[in-house]
Amino acid sequence: MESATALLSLIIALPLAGFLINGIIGLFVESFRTKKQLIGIIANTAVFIPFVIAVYFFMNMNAGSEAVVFKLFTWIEAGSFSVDIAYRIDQLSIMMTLVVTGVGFLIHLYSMGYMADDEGYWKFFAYLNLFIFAMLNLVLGNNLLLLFLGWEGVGVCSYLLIGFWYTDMAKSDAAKKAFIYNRVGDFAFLIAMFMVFQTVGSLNFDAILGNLEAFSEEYIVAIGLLMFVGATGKSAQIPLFVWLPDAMAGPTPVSALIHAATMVTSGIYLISRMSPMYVLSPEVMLVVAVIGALTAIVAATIAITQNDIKSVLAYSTVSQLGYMFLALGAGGFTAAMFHVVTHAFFKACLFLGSGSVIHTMHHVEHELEHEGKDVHFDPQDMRNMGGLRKYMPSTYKTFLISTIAIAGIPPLAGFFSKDEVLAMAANAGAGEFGSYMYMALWGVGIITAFLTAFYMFRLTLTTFHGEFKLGKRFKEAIGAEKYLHESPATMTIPLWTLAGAATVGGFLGVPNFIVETFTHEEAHVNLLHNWLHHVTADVELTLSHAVEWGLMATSIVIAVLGVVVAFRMYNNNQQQESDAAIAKRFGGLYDLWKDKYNLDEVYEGLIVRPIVRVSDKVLAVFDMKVVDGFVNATAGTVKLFGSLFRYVQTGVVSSYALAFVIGVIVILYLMVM
Amino acid sequence: MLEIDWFLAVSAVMFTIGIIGVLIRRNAIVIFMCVELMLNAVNLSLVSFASYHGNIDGQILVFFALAVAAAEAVVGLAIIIAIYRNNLSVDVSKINLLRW
Amino acid sequence: MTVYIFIVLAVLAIASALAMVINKNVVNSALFLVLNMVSLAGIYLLLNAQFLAIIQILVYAGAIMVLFLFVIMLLNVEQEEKLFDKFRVKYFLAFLLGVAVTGQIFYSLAGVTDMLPEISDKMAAVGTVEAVGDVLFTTYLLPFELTAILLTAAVVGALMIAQHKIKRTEEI
Amino acid sequence: MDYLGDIQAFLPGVITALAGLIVIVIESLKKDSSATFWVTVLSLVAALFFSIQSLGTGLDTAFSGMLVHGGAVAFGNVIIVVATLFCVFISEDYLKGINHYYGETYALILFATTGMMCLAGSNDLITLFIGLETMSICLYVMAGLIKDEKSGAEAALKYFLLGAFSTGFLLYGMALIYGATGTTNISAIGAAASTDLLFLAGAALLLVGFLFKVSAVPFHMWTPDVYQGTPTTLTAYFATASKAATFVALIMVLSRALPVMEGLNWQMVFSVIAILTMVFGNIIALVQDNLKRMLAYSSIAHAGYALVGLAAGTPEGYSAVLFYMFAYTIMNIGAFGVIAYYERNKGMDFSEVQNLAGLGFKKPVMGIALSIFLFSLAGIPPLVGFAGKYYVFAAAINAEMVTLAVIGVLASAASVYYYLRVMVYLYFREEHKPVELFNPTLLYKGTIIILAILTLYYGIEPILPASGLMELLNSYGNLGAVTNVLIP
Repeated sequence: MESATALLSLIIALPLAGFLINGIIGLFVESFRTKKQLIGIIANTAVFIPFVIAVYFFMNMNAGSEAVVFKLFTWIEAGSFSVDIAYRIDQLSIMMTLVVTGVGFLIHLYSMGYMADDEGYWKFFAYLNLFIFAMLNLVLGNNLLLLFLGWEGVGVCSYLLIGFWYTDMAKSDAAKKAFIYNRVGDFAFLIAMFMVFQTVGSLNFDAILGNLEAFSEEYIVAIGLLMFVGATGKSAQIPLFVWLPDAMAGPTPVSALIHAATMVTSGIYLISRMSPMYVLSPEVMLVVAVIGALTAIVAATIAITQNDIKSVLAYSTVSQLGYMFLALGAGGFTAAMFHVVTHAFFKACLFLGSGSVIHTMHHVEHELEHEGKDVHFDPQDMRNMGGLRKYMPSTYKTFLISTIAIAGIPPLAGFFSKDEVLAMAANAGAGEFGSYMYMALWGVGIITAFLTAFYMFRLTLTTFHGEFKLGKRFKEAIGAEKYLHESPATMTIPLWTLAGAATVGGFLGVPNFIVETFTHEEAHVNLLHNWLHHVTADVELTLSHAVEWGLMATSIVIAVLGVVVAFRMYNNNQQQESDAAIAKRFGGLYDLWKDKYNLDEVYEGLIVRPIVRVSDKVLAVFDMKVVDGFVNATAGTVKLFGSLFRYVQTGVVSSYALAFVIGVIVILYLMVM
Repeated sequence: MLEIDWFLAVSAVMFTIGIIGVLIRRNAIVIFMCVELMLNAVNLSLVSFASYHGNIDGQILVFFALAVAAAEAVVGLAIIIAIYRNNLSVDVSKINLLRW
Repeated sequence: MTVYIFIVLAVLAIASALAMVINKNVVNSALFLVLNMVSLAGIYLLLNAQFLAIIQILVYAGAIMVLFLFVIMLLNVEQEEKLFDKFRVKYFLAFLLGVAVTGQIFYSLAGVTDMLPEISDKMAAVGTVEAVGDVLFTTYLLPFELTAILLTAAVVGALMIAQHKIKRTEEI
Repeated sequence: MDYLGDIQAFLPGVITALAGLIVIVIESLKKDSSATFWVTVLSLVAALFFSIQSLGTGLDTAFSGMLVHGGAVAFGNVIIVVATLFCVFISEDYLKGINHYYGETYALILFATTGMMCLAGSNDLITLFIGLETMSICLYVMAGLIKDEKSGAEAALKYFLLGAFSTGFLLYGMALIYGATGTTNISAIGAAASTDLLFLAGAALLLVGFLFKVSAVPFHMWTPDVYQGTPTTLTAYFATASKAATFVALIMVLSRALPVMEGLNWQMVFSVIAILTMVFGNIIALVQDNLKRMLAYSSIAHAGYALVGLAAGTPEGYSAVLFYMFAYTIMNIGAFGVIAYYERNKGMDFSEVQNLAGLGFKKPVMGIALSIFLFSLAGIPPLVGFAGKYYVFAAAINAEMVTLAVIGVLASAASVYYYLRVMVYLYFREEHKPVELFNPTLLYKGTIIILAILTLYYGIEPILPASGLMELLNSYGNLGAVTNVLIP
């Protein structure tokens, strides 16, 4: 136990130490900043060792192991209320830890190559380590408060990293946007935490989940919904998802780590952690499922219309997160976690692959400039690419593997997890749990599966197949192919590792029924389910085998259909024609997708602009500039009040005395009357 | 014999006149005089309470209040002189550089 | 007899207070305040507080108000011409608030008569200079000494603010 | 009478008062001698030494019942002296830098400190009144230190007029309380407390006087103007030492003179005022561009958080407020100190937040220190501001005032915005034009570093299980019992 505690504190402490070392030395010693090798090694070690320790813990556990709580010290103690700095290792948290440190390490490794030419190299790695530290607090914390600290911490890191190249105005705006939308969710989470504390008097998971009968029905609904609102902020669900695509302004490894593999899944982790509470309220579960399914299809339709390679991936992430919430809402907490894991593999790989492509395109732009040609193009726009497979074979192959995986073609990882998600949705619709609403949601899920396969292959085919199109779009760029090159090994090794994981990761959760059909005995081949079912409160899968086969066949057919359609439309440089054809076919609907359902405009028009207009009018009287800089709904309103109230402060003593006397009257009234 | 109410009522009325004076006058010196009026009103209350209670604490408090009033007068008038030097006016409605 | 004296003094005090507030001329205001203080000193005598009555005239009317008048003359302050030249919401509001405060204080003063029926007999002996001096140097030693500090601070501070000196130390 | 014993009980105050007189003498003999500074520092160190020595002692009276010492008062004295000492450290350099260095300032600071200690330890309305006024009069003068500029004189005038105005109400409150109970001794008042209308009105007006001094809404209007016009390092003194002294006095009065009973509803008053203060302070702070005004509104908001602890009305709440004042003192002097440093640089008006753009990396020590102080003010763990807020809100929750605590948490969450805004300018914006920042003196820099370290240290220490500080504060917890101090 002693040594285990020490090891556990190492998991937490090493990333923090990495952050401190790189951050502090980098801040004060300028010569240190150029020692990039050293900085990279420090940062990588700070993540790799925790990964090894996590593996060690994992090896010493089995599915039946009880949760082990390591209490480092009591953080806050006041009367009956105490909060410990305590970490909890159980099946769920160790799984998340493995993902965070494992994928995190690979992305650190990748960043060494990707960020090699950046001035802020030391800052970048310091932030990355800080992020890992915060994320580990989130997944390992034994109480809601510690989880919340991690939750806030990852938010801050995400803010810092999105705005990493803060000289670019748009990027710093994106960072603010992400920050603000997340705050909305955080408020809800905070209130939920208060309600929990008010009821149980503790924030420990054991105490909360062991005392569920103490909660009244209304409280369960309220807490469930509030936590879910918190999760929609962090995990980019309707209505708070608009920040995630903008967050792609950050460096690509950041997108891979934070906005695909780890941080955005923390909402799913939270709900899985609280699953025993969620299953008590079918209404909340339905809300979660509906929001999840809606997000999935909305984001998928937007993804079809995007031309920015990272933008497609971003909407794809939102869509896949929607899948996970659909699973949560259908009672398939294991299924959701399964999808979290597989998604972490293939989406991280896709992002890193796109990073590799962008890296090369940047190089091309740079070299052209070197030649003295004044060519400016968007290195993220897939219309400028094409045919890259010849030049970047590793990137192409890994990207393709991951695309197949996300499209849900067996036997790659995405197929199994997506199939389980859809099976759970159908189960909720047909089985004892839930209502027929879920059948509709299953339908939405199937359509989304088709769209996913379609837009992912659209992306891959346009980028890697056909011929290099830059020369066609810009005369000066003819012959620029010679500058295309494969990325260095520090970047391709993580790609291959992740692609490998994306290939075999699905076997963690082979559905039991496949074996059962053949052996006619109860089978337990769904490793992940076996692993997690102690921790999460999964709904029993009651579908018959025939139905399950049917569902699986449907999703395979749908996925293959999506792939085939994409091949027919995009394989040979027909991207523009095909996009136009789709646009013609769907007419106004396509425009709606292309405009991202006008959500940004709706928010702007519904909340932001009226506030600005009203305050403009009011404040014009006082000859003051209004809401400067941070224009957003909440801060706008509050600042409006602030702007109004500040004029109470007229600067004239008499008016101060007036307020004083009013105060006297109020206090006298309160005391005497 | 007079009841204490009368003294207290005079005191309360004077106090209120002081408050109103602070609120409506714009000359800093007059505002300060109104404050002095309020202090005087309170002193009257204190003295009458002391007399009716038959102990001296109230009167002592008045004594100290007088000392404080003197000190405040010294400092206050010095500040008013400084204001006059800067603004050539003691009109508080014109002294509103610091605001919002 | 005391009742009549009280009525005269009370009317005088309130009238002079009112006059002080509504008079446009600052010098007149100050003189009305002096009148107010003198009438208060008279009321103190009615309450058997001889020491305070004398102090009131010596310190307040004699010293503090002279200082006021001195400053008023020194600054040659202009009259407040605009006072009451037209109706202002401010006046109404101030009046309303004043009424509210008075109302609340009067409300809470109700019932004091029963609690404290008449001037205590002890007062004749307590209010003298001797009695006050006695406690000032024993029981109230700390506040008394602190008052010395207070007055020192006030004088030093007043000098600092009112003195017209601008110093030049080296530029940073 | 045991004069020696009495003097010993008030030794820190006696030392500072005497030192103040010595400073005046030195100043009259030789203008601007550095001896004034050293006399001030030495006397404050001595005062600090004696205050710390009496930290563990119980509450007792001195000066024939005029004064209490020991217990929470001793802790209050420590806060006051520490605040004064740090402010003196940063003022020496700053006041010289802005060409307003007068030796008498130190005398005023020392006299004000004496007044504050008297105020914090008062056991009689008379002592309370004199202590408060000694403090206030010195502060009025200090507010007008930059007398040859309009803003300085204006700050002094506003502070003075409103201060005198509030003195009127405070004194009226004392008169009514005296009328209702027949005594001015605070313990005796507690014993004679009733729900007579007279007593209630008196208590209300007394609280008004206090609430003015701690700048609670709606008595806060003077605060931003005065803070802006006063030399920045003295603003720090205003914001911390005087507030701490007033809060300690308030705790002593509330816990001993106003027992919690049916019909004596001061807890409600504090709840209402606390909510108003937190909400208004934070909301208006959001739109301020001037750093000093922003910190002024922030200090209003912080007074609101401390009022939450008082509203709880429990021993736990009082200990929490004591700790809060300590926390607030450290981080606020630090914040004002760094801002005073930036402000003194030539080239731009660095008290506007926009002009701080890109300066964070220039003098990393100052930049990081300011970040620490602002994070702490925002209540972000593991800094002292978080611990302070936590204990205050926990006390409110334990006293079943959950709404109050929730509003407090929300308000403090909103406050993160404007603290962070400063950081965004410091680190994430490009400079407008290249400026050179001058090197602060070693003393200045050292003071800031020590304050930053204290901010970090006391963010962690009180939340450790074996926290000496919290143990000490909790031992003061029961100062609420009226019987604790004998009525002389």
